[in-house]
Amino acid sequence: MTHSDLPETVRPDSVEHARETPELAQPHRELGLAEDEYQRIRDILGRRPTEAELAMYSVMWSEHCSYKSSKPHLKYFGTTTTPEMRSKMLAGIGENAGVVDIGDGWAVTFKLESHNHPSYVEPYQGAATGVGGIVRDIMAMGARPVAVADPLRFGPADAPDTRRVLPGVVAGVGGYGNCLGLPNIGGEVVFDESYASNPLVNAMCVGVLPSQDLHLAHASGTGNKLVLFGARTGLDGIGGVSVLASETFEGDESGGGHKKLPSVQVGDPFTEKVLIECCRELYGAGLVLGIQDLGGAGLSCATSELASAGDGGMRVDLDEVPLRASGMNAAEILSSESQERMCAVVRPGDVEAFMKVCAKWDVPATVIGEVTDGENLEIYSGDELVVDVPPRTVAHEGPVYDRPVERPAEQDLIAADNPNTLERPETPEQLRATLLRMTASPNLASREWVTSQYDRYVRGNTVLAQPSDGGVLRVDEDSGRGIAVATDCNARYTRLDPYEGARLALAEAYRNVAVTGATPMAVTNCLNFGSPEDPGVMWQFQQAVRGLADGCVELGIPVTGGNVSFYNQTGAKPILPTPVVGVLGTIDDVTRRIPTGVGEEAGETLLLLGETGEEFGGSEWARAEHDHLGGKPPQVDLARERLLAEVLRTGSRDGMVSAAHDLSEGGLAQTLVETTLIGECGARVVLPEGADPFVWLFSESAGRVLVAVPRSEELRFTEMCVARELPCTKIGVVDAESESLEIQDVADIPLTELREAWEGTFPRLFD
Amino acid sequence: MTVATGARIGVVTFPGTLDDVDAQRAVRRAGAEPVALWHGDHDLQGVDAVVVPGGFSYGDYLRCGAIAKYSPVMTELVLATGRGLPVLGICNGFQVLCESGLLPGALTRNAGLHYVCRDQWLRAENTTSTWSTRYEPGAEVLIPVKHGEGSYVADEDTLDELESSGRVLFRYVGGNPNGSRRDIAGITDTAGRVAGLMPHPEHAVDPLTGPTDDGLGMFLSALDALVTA
Amino acid sequence: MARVVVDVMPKQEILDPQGQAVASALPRLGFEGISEVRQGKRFELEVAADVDDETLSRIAETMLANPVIEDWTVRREEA
Amino acid sequence: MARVVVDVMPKQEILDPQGQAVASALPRLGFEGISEVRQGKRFELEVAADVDDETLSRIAETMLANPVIEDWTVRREEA
Ligand SMILES: Nc1ncnc2c1ncn2[C@@H]1O[C@H](COP(=O)(O)OP(=O)(O)O)[C@@H](O)[C@H]1O
Ligand SMILES: [Mg+2]
Repeated sequence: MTHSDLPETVRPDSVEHARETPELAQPHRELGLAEDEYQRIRDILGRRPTEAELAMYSVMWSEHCSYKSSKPHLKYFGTTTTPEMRSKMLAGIGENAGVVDIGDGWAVTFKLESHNHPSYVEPYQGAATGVGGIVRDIMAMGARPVAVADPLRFGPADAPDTRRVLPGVVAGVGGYGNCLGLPNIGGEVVFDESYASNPLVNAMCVGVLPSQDLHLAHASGTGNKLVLFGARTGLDGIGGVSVLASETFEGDESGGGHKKLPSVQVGDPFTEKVLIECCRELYGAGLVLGIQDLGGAGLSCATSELASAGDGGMRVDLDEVPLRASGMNAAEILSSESQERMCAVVRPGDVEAFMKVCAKWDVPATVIGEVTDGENLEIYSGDELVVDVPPRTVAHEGPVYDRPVERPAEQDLIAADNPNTLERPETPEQLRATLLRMTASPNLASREWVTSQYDRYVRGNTVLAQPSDGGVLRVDEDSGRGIAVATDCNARYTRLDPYEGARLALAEAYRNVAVTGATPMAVTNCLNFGSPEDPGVMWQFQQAVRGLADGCVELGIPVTGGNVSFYNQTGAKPILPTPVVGVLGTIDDVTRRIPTGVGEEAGETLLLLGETGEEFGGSEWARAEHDHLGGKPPQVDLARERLLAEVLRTGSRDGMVSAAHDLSEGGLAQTLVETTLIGECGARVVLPEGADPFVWLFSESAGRVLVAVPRSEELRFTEMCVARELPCTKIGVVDAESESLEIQDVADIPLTELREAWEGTFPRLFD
Repeated sequence: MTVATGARIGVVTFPGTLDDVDAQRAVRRAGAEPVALWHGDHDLQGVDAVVVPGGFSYGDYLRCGAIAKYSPVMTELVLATGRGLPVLGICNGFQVLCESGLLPGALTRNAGLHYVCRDQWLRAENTTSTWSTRYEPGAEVLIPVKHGEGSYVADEDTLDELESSGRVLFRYVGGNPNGSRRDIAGITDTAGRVAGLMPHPEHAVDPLTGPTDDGLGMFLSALDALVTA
Repeated sequence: MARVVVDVMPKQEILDPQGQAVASALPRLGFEGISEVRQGKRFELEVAADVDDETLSRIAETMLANPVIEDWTVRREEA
Repeated sequence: MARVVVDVMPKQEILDPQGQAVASALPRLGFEGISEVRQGKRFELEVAADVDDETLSRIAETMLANPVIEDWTVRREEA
């Protein structure tokens, strides 16, 4: 049944009607509400819910909105955050996005979010609206969005479906972000079988605001007006609510746990761009008391959250909502996920000025309600009261599940499957061939094919973007103050050991910020897992949360927010546990940022910081050469990561370091390939006496960074390392005259050959 | 660093314009005063020259620049070019100038069908226009391109005419990013005062935030012309 | 040889930002009386005589349209 | 109210990379016999009864199509 078949004169299911018909059967199960959840709604209301109320509770109590399975675990982030870690935090978990104080009167807000399932169904629009959604979260903090990043994961690179999904997702991220005028300054592209029908499209947005302009989402002050502005409300993305009108069942990303038909939304980045400018002007003129973006669950979510966080009630009149489709019923209006909308609380005396700013930007805006001195959220459709609920019960007091947690027995089998028994390359010829094959493998090859579809220059503050480890942005043009961000996760490590894997993801993102010369200061995350109804998945989740939280304590930086995406699985087979970690850092003077490519200065020495062990569990070598996943992930020493960050910061501040690139997937070999190709400059490498070249080149031990130091600074820099007890090994020199990467006694590979291997893969796969 | 010259250069903002802040910064860096011009105003505020910057005016949903050409500010701009006002259209601005008929030809979908953001080598072909006197003939410069519809097309006669009258401003070298006819990256009108190009000189005014400062020359050239005029 | 036309339009319930942009620009240009605009794609194919309708509709569905958000029609034109 | 359709196609002599991409993908997917594909745009307008043909063709010419690179046709559809 399509919408237009609905008789337009259907009388809405009012509160009064609900009282008169207490036993009317309702499709709560189809909406994803369990029996006891439905009963709980009846208990709260003292009657059956109306259609519109049922629609509200069902979306707001979904896993996606209520965090019902994850909440008990996420509390651990809060309980482990010390007052000292909290000291720079202006807003944290529970707000739309975390906010930290970076000094000089500036605050920065940042957050990661998933749009996984929609991007599998419709890659372009799914990814585009994913970017749109996270950007509105940042706008809702009162900030100007200044950059995006996009950690992406797909099935095998050569799978036909990846050819459908990846180009669409990349075009969608670019199509939306480019049109918004937000530079894309980082992300990831990872391939693994487990993501084949479950691609992960995570998006990060960073925003900047003067610290005193922080806007939190709450509605208070009786008589203040509720203004809905931005796009009109249509039938898109209505999720499960259509079940109220028919048997057709369409679902959202993580509704009730069973796969449902898609509900696709189309993004309009132009409208969002105008909305950004309009919001900036509204904030600047002091016309906004509280603000909330409309994302998942649309108006249901925005009105109940605003009211719940305020101190009074709220009255909303659905007849005032500008619609794009005719004859939408109350439940549909409340649940529509039409994009590019915001909801503000405005003083009555400011409404006129507010409307004037919106008119200047051609943004439709309508007063749809007001804050009342009552306790309930009351929503009218015509003269009928269709919703009358205590807002907290919708927004903040949803069900919470203590799901069973159980460590799967197979973890021991995996751990016992030691990669050290795999056949290794031994001769120089074998090592050379291995290096070239790995350089060209999809997980290590150049991402230029992806990143060249993203605008990294717009707004003119991008100091580092791809292919650097971390993106760096200038925040203040006068002082040169800036920020750095990076996102990382090696889910193979997390599969082997979710606790250590999460700490490794944190360590890598932290290190990638540090190698730019910035000081890491705060964390966000996007926790992508399988079904929470699987005790083994819940164990992975619990371990990853603990690993990440404990790691943050060791590093002394807080988790400021994040996002959980469950039900990423095909049948009984979950994705690799993928807790993507985003780290934000600050840098006093962006002219001091450390670039990635060598050859900036004539005559540089290559120093390897950190220690190399024989660590191949979960390594890229084991995958690319043996399709093997077993053993233990690399050890991680977070105190060492801290020390490394301090040394890099000092090196950047005192001008001792001319380039730096961390070691991660693919080990030293990959770092050498990248740093020479990016710098377009050859190098001669001599591994330490007695070193096993295979281990030195391909091991993935954590806590390592390759730095290039001008010859004149070599002594000063190495003495600093010795004084701070940071292992530092001289492994070669940069050679501006040379056009090859020479690894003594192993191989001498022309840069052109390396470049062909590194850059050829993506165009071959996706053009 | 900036030398005040007293020149005032307008920078137009349409809904959906993105690189206006960058164009303003470039104007300031070159030593002129940037003046924000709003699409809805019939008013050029007496500026000495105008930059129509990049972005996605009105979302570029219909055709790049197709809707922006009808803005009140464009009506004024078209009139003012008749009186000799120098105008530079960058990227979306170039598309708007072509749609408005101030420059011949059109910009179409990139041959590779992808949006392309990369540092691009260009060769200076015309060094006598208002916007290019600071470049040596044949000089090669590195400036970012970032667009999805930058493939310049015009009929053969128009192309021949552009070539023979020296109105090709810059040409792509070291690879054509979009399939543009005859590797054309930018052109000028017959008088050499109205110029349009797909690459972004405003993103190459400071090696900290761009690949080079090779783009600054365009703004300095215009200032030279204004100051001596 | 036959000329085949495939029209692809955004589904009614799906947002059409492109059509919307045109519709809102028209009054500004002094064109009144256009209440709605939808923008889609038109494909013209040169097709060998032996390509049957079923094949054409598979081409339209898998290559030319995105059935999740678009409707399409296929028709042969007179030569 | 009338439904008006405006078809806008790239001119024959203009390169059409989108149509070409479709044409070259078809054989890879096992579709043979399609010798050429061109991609253009289709607009559907809801138009008040008093809007005349001349106005419609001005809308098409000045706004919906770019005459430098595109041809267009306007037609009213039966209700
Ligand atoms: N999806 C993407 N979007 C934007 N930038 C990306 C994306 N994928 C990778 N990059 C960038 O490409 C570079 C190389 O990526 P990667 O090898 O994953 O870096 P690292 O190993 O340091 O995390 C980095 O600058 C990264 O930010
Ligand atoms: Mg790195």
